[in-house]
Amino acid sequence: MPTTVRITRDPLDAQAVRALEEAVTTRSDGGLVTFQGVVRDNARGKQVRSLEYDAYIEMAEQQMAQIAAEVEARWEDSTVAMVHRIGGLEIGECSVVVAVACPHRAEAFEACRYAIDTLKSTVPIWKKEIYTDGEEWVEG
Amino acid sequence: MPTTVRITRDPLDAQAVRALEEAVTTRSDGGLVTFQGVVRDNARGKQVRSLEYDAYIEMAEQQMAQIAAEVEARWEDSTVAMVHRIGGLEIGECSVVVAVACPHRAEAFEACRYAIDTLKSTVPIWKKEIYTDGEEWVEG
Amino acid sequence: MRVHVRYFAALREKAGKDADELAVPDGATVSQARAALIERYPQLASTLAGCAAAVNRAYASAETALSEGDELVFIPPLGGG
Amino acid sequence: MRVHVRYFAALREKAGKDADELAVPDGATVSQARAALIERYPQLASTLAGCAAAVNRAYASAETALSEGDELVFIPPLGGG
Repeated sequence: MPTTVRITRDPLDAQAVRALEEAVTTRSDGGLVTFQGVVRDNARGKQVRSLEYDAYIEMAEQQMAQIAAEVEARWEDSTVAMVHRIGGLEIGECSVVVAVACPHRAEAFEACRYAIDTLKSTVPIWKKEIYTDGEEWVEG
Repeated sequence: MPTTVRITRDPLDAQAVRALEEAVTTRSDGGLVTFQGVVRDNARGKQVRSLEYDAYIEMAEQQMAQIAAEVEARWEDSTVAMVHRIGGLEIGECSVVVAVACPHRAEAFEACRYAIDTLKSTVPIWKKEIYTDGEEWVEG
Repeated sequence: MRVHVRYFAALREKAGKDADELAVPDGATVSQARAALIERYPQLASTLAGCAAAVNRAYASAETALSEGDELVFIPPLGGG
Repeated sequence: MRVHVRYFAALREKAGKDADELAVPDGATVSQARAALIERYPQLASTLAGCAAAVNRAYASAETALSEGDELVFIPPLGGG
């Protein structure tokens, strides 16, 4: 199970997402669940113009590898890839991809959900929302 | 919300999946969950060489539209696309794609899971497993 | 009256065709049509025993009364996904 | 002894730099290092109040004792995803 975890400054475009999906899917997998975080045009009632992500890259990648290992131990025969983008992102761009393949779909959904939830609550990545009239580092 | 539901004989390749993802994602969506069913090389302890799917196309598309409408009513601001392939499929090929975009990720996971579960239990599509030494129409 | 029967999956293979016109008494139910079909194609009996039914593209119970020209489909256990 | 401090997100902007060397007494804890940092950069106080800490790339409690050359990072509320 070739686990891919990475912080990147490159766009998470269709090819990047596809490459992760292919990396996790083996011949015995029947279900592939992919989560993509997308930059929304609003948050907490404010119009968002763009986002900027920062990360403590070395620790973030270590934490992500730990999450992937935990997922692959907990959901038998699951394979996980996760990549988070940092730098400036426009509305509609993808900030994070978590792809999980499993023999059966129920596990793939659960494992993918667990991976992104745990990433959000433990991986040192930060987000600044840029509004038309200011900017703010925000939680969540 | 432009709902896409379709039975197709064309491969559900990377471009097809991407087109569905783009069709469901709006500027106010923050989470996109995509489920892809993949042809596995084994089932019930048997080696599977390939699959053949059949569908009662007119009814299947009607049922899928109904599921999509139900999902979009139940999860506010969700948008759903689902396409199921029929005909002969090789190991590793994609049989079904369900893409759901929502403002927040929890809803996207739940809605996508509900859509594929309901598709499997209500949409008139059938699967024949082809083994090295025979073939069988199977449930599930 | 006549109803239009379409076959899918295992039923299509066992019937050796995609569709049929089936003559049934006026007001016949899905259940009576199923019996008429088994009479004509005994080889479908075991498969039909495990089938649901759809009339005009909507699931229908065994007691549903058919009308002239209805599209009747017996639905083997599903395998989509 | 000296520890290596790195700044991210709001702390980087308020400190106006990416990293620092911070002198602390031998055996100082994360909590003592935080106090030393606030003394040097009062403008970080409010942000540091809401921060977790990591030592050598692993989360650490306020009581964790530091060693010469450790990498110390204060972690503002997370925003990944």
